[in-house]
Amino acid sequence: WDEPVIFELSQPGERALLLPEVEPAIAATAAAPLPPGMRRAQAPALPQLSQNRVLRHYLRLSQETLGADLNVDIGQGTCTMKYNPKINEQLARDERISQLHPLQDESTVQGMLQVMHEMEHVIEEVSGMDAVSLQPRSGSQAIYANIAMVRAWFEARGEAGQRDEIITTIFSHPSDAACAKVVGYKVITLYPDADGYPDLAAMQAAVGPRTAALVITNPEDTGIFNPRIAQFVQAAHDVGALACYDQANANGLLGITRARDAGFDLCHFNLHKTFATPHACGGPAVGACAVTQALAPFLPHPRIVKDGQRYRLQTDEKTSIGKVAAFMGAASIVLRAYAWVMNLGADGLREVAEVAVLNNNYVMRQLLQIKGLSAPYANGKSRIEQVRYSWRELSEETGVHAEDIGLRAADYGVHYWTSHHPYIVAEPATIEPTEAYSRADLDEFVQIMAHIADEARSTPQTVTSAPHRCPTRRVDTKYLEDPRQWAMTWRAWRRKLAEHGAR
Amino acid sequence: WDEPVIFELSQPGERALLLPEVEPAIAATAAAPLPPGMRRAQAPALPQLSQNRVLRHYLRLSQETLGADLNVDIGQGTCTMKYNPKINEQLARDERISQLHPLQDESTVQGMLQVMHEMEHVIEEVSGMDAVSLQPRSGSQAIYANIAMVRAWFEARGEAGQRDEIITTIFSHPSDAACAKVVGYKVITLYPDADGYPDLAAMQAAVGPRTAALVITNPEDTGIFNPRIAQFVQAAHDVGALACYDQANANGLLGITRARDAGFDLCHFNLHKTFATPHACGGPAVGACAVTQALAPFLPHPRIVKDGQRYRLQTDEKTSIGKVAAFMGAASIVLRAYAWVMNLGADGLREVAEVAVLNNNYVMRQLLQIKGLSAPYANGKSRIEQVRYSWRELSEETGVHAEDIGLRAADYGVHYWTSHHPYIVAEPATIEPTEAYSRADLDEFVQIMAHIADEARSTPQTVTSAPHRCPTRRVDTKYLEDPRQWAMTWRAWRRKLAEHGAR
Amino acid sequence: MHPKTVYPYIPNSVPQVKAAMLAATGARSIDDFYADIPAALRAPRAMNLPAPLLSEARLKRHVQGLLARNRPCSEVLSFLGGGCYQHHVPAICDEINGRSEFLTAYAGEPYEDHGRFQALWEYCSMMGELLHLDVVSIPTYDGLQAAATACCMAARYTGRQRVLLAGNLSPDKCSHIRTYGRSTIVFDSFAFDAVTGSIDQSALAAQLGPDVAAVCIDNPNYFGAIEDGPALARLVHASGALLVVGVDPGSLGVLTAPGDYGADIVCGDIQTLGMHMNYGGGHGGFIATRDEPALVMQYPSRLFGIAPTEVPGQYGFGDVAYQRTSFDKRENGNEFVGTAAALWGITAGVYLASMGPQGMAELGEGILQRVAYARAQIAAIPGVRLAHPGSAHFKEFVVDFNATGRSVATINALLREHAIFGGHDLSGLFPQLGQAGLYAFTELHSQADIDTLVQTLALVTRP
Amino acid sequence: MHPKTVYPYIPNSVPQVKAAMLAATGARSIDDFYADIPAALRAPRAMNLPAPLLSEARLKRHVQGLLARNRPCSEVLSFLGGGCYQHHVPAICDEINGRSEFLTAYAGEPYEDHGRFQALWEYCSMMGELLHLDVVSIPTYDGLQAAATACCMAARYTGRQRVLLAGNLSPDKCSHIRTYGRSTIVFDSFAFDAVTGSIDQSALAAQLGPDVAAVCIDNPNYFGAIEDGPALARLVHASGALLVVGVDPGSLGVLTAPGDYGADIVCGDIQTLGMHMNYGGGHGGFIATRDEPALVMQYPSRLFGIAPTEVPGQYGFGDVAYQRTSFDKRENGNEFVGTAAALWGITAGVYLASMGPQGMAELGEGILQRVAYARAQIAAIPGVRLAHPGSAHFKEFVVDFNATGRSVATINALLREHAIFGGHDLSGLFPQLGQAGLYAFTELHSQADIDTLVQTLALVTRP
Repeated sequence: WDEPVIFELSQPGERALLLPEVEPAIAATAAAPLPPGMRRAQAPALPQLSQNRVLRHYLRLSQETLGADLNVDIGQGTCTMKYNPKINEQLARDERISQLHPLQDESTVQGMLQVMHEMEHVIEEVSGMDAVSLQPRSGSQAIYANIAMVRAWFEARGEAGQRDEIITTIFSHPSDAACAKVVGYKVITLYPDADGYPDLAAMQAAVGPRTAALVITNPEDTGIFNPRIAQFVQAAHDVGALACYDQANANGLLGITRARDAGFDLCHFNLHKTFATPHACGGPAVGACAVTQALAPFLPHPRIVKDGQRYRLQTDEKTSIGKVAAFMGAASIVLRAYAWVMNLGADGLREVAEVAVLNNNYVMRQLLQIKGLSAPYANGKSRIEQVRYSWRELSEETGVHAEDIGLRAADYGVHYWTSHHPYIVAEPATIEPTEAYSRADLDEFVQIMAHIADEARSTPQTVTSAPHRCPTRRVDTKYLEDPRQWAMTWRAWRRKLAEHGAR
Repeated sequence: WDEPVIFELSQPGERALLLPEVEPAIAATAAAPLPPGMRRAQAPALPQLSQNRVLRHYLRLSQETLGADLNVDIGQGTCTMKYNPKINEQLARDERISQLHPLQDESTVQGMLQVMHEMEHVIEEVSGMDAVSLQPRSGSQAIYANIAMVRAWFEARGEAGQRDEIITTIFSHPSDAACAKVVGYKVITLYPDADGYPDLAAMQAAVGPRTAALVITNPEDTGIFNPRIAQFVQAAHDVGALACYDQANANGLLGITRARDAGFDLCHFNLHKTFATPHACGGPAVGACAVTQALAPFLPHPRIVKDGQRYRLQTDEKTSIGKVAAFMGAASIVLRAYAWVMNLGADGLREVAEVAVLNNNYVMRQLLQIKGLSAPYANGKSRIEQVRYSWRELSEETGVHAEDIGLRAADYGVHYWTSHHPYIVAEPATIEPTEAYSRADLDEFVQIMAHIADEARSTPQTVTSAPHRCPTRRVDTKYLEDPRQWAMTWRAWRRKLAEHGAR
Repeated sequence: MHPKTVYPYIPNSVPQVKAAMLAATGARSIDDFYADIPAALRAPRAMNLPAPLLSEARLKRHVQGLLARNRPCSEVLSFLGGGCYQHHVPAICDEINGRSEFLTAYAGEPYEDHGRFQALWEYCSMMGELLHLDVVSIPTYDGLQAAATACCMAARYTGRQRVLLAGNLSPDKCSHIRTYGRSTIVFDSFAFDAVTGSIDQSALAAQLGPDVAAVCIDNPNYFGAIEDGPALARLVHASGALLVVGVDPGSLGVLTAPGDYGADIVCGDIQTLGMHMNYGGGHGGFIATRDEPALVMQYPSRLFGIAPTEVPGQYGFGDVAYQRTSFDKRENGNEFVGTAAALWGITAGVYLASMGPQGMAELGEGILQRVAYARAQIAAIPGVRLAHPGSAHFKEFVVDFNATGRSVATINALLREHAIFGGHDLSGLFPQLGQAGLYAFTELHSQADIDTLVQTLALVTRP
Repeated sequence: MHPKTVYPYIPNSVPQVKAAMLAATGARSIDDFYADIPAALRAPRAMNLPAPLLSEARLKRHVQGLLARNRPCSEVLSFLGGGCYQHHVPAICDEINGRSEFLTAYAGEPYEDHGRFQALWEYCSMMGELLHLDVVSIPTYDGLQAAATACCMAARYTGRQRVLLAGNLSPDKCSHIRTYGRSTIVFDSFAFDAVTGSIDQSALAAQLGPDVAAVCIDNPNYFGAIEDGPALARLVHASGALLVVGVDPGSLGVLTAPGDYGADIVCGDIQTLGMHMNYGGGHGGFIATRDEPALVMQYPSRLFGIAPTEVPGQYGFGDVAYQRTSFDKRENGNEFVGTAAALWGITAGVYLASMGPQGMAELGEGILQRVAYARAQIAAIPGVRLAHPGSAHFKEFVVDFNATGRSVATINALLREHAIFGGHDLSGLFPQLGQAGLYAFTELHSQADIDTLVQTLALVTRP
């Protein structure tokens, strides 16, 4: 499709929807006058289209989007692209959840509260922790909530003033560092040791009386599990700090090892990763916070309490950090995750982990046979659920970059992303096969990578000028950086075109 | 996508669905033995796939299908491709209809019966007829049912033996003739007169004591309305025959003229055409039969009867032709049509007709400016809702056929079909814009046709070798005609490959 | 009147656009385009329809209000069968048949609609594996139509004019077959055995003769009993007739495919393969045969074939022997063809691909077992009997209430008060059975469900 | 234990495949891959979870059983609001956000995900028209987060550290803003006028000063009253602070866009633009400003831009000023960014494109009128009063039940018996209002619905 911008399709006068009529008795009622200047003078210049044309537009755009359902989507490493069962989608779109208002009386939402409460128990069981909140609307927001709880904990103990540092590692998710900053902490970042593992000596050197918490992903985004994680936690505890576990990469660990086992005080999971809810172009999502009993009084409110057979909402905990998101968070996402767990059970979750890890190590074995591709750090060791590879050698040999290869892969119906700033691993490509793909799927992906590596040597310009079979060719990126040219909206674009011919 | 045949994707052992467990007490129950040889020896050799892979396969196939929602679908003339509102789809998928069993007690399906009964009234109002059955599952089946009622009518009058002929016209739908044959009639086909209209003199010459009925489409598939239709009907009535109206092409006539006004005894509508239910790759569908009071006792049973505020099913009419389809037909299609009518009302239906006719005549005006394209018959006259064009001149000039142009159009994201046998109109293309497309959409279609006509002259091989941007290139059609090579299933294909190398 | 209403489904209902387009055509008014319609034929008045619900919001509320007057099987325990069944519909079946592309496609060519052709051809191919037959048609309307056409095909193929219908076919099916085929076929029926519910082979043998084109049976039959297919095939073939077997495809994971015991034409309904009941809107018919050209040429419906394309290694699809059809030959084609139930064919393909060999085997085996359990439990209720106690049944069986002194209508009304839809009342259709109900069981029924039924039946039939 | 279970969602759970793949990696067992996990960290026991419902059929039945314990707003008359609203959700909104492509896409590049980028950029563009502002962000989590981030943006932009929060903001929103921003911002709040429910301008003026980065208000406010935006903007700007306005986008067909009366940062929630309530799962936040580089550089969220490509005439899309973000700069970026509510952004785009200028105008006007009618009717009920009788309201208003002698909890319980969900109980959140409920009205409420509410309220408050 060569589908125009929707404003270009506008046909004056067309309507895609009509509104309910206002009955004469209502129309005849006099309203209080609006404050001066508060009545809009001109209708918004939205496009005017028939319903057929609106639908056609968005259907075409959907077909120009490479959803995980459509491809072997193992290239979005760290994102845990797994199969999002359609039955869960169907259930979550039932009116008996979609038409619930979050302020309904508890007696009218007992089923919903039960789902959420039971999902809290699932997270407790997976993590070994004691109490859970499903309110955060993403993994990052859960990290934020956890760190806000760390702050509240030290405030409650009167230590907030002394403890202003948080320690993390460079291969922990960027949000671990960024959220610490938002909550007011100074961020100390550790780099790998000579063997490629998180550096315990550096940790021990970094902790001290100013340390509020260790905030760490494990396995890190390289797929490497930190074997000394308990010592890292211990080092934090030794100075009176807390330890907070980013479990975004938990997919290979379900039923294998738990946050509690390594001594963590707080952790979080992304239901849209590990628990198979759809990524939805980037949300809605849920980040589940799990904490020990000691931290439970600091969880966001309201919390769900079960009294006998009835569920109710409780908001009277004075030490709670309060709200982190509207109402109870993304309840319909929780329902999907609940259905997924109920389908698999404990054995199934462990099978998820084991097959995800098997798939990852199988792919690693195959991919590393491609000349020019390597897996930096912890050489020769196995990985958990993903691997951050490097095309550095191929790039040095051919001038083709990791990004070019990713775009060329799109021509073959798969893709990977390379936004792994800062580029500690040069020319990165992070592959996370998860449990959702068959051996044939994995082989297909590997073959495409091998083929593109060949192209990089034989016809590098084919790769560097990719994509060739996507809806557009490469964009002129200076329009995305220059304030005189950037245009985040159609109105800005038209204005800039008129002002100085943006192109 | 270059998506393999699903059997090629099979991975032994994979499952896409698990079945409910059989409880031990059930498994322990002894069943009566099956008759000898009735237990299947080998499981069927179906493909074995994970759910993710099944979904991916069919999603890719869906993307390789040009649904009406995706294009300016005015090229499937006679098919009345209009907008199928998504709200109707949503309503028809509600469990309160999808989970109804057709043998439920009447007290538990009052809403469903009300919808069907009210839709019968809509058809009565649109046609002017007295009684309706929504049981047939398509237009053709409705034609069949109507002609079966004709037979039953004459049987009831003791005239069945004498009346063994049915008269139709060549531009009436093929099913008009074919269904007459199935019911046991000899078919007499009339051809147009010198002006291109159905030939009244031929009709008058054809009718006689052997005539059971006139079965006729109007406007015909050429878009030409037969202005002497009342005389055709009268000619039938004059010899004691019935007149049966195929209203597949009713879209331009809603609120304008009715079957009753021209004297017809029976007629039918396609809810999946005129009443905007989706075509669904070719069904499910509904053909609504409407008849006069005199014919009502012959309608299929059961019929819906309203007693006070209650609806019930009645099956005790002895003269009924009985069943023509399972249960009450495609109830969920009826619901969609009902919702469509309730949205538009009488004014809206008339607007549908008027705009459909305006669109058609607008497109005709534009298309006829393309050199080499003509609209045979009734030259210079307006058409109702569609036009059968001819590329004869262009074809003679360039050697490009109508079919080539249709396939080339697919490269530009639109299409038309050419299966209008027999080719009375040479190199045909039937365009039916309906009311569902905007002027801009229509202009786009016309431009594509003009462009391809230019290509036919400048680079004819581009057109004759089309399609170029579809999932496949042209197939070798001898594999579709030669019994040694044809393969309607994968098992036949593999067998023939093995037997004599089908390719 | 809403003279200025711009209709969301009618883009050019914008008055200014209409005027401009009229001007472009040179017409003065839209009425000009209707010049061929004489004044006498003009509708004498505007249509008298309910006031429109122009907003989607009000329309939705209105229709949902009507739907609220239904009580769906999902809210009760239902044991209704008799040709339409409540099975689990996998979510991906709904997902795929709800895709705009499949939902709104129609008659495109095998190029822009490659996916539609492939999906339907694959459906035929998977049905072929289930049926062990090489030729399967694109779906026709429903199982009734498939059977009617199968009889006609047999008559054309054999050149004979009599078709024998089993007495334990669905009465509705018999009704349609007779109306549909009687212009060229003489139909006779033969009795079933009152004790077993199965075909009385001697009654059949008495009717067979050199004028018989086909014998048409259902296996399992309308009462759910499993017929002795191999014996019937021998009997029928001995007279030179074809055996036409209607079969529930959901039984074929556990029962022998009819072609394997000699059926010449196999037909049936695909509603059970991933379609919701839809108050009868989920039906589609299939017809299958061996790949014998003389038989293939009798199909009226479309047949899709696979074929190489100009590109080596590439597959394409297309219509096989199109000249058989009424599309091509009008009244000289076989019967007629048109829109039928293609979307349900695609959906059945999704279902079969999802179930796989093991799923179909487990489905069939599980239903056999549940039926055996239900029969044992129901037979133990005082006063309640099995109509055909000695036979093996698949999915359904007849419960005989004559000894309870209550009518099926009464019993079913009482069951409804317990949120149970009892079996279909056969007292009108088969008077010889007296007060009897046809009870159906699928994989959806748990042991607890069956036990609930049994307890409630015991309660409502207690003297 | 189901040692041989092959899981439908786990293709390689087939034992033979697992074995073959293990062999290909050279490992002896899957445990080898966990070599880095010390024995001490291994989970001491299997997880204790409910027995799995392995079949989709049983899973569906179980979950539907839980859902049946809910009573959705679609089955009653609901007047709940307070930040989440029951509007009509057009069917095409559900259709588009249910498309597998959009539902399961994530972080692709602007090439293979061109459609995702275009759809989100168009969403921003249409919001820009509604808001009369040139810069709109990709959605953040919800309106609470949008407000919290807007305050932080204002602090960064101005270099000032105090932010004033209106006393008639949602208490939940205040809670989140404070927890989120308090490491760098000092928050103070200012009172609203008890008679009008609107901001007390003198109370605000008293707090303003050169250290104030921003004043954060909602307009309409939490009580549904329409604030005097232009006057507030003048007051705030006089102190050099930014005005941050939270707005219901559904009001902007009839109310002036905040940017047009001087708001510097406009934020809010898009739940009303085509999202079901989903028990609070339908929220998404928007943030919008003028196109001033210094302000743009304060956004933490992604911003998409349009750009030419190598092909003349072709548009493409991409991230604008990515180096602002934590993706690029970790703790040195603005706040943090990640998965939020993109699908709801796409859906809101579908909604706005479907409503068009006239639809949004009619939506706003119709709600204004219904609220006026409801206020007049409710005010006439003996003992029931309007808390803020003189103000103009949009969509919601506070009903004062103090004179009835009944608590809101009691009244709401009685209303539920009549299938009505009464307004949100404010007695805990705003003790100064006493027994008061926040009643919301949308385009879904017909006159008959409002009359039903009024009659029932009269009934349940009768002395």
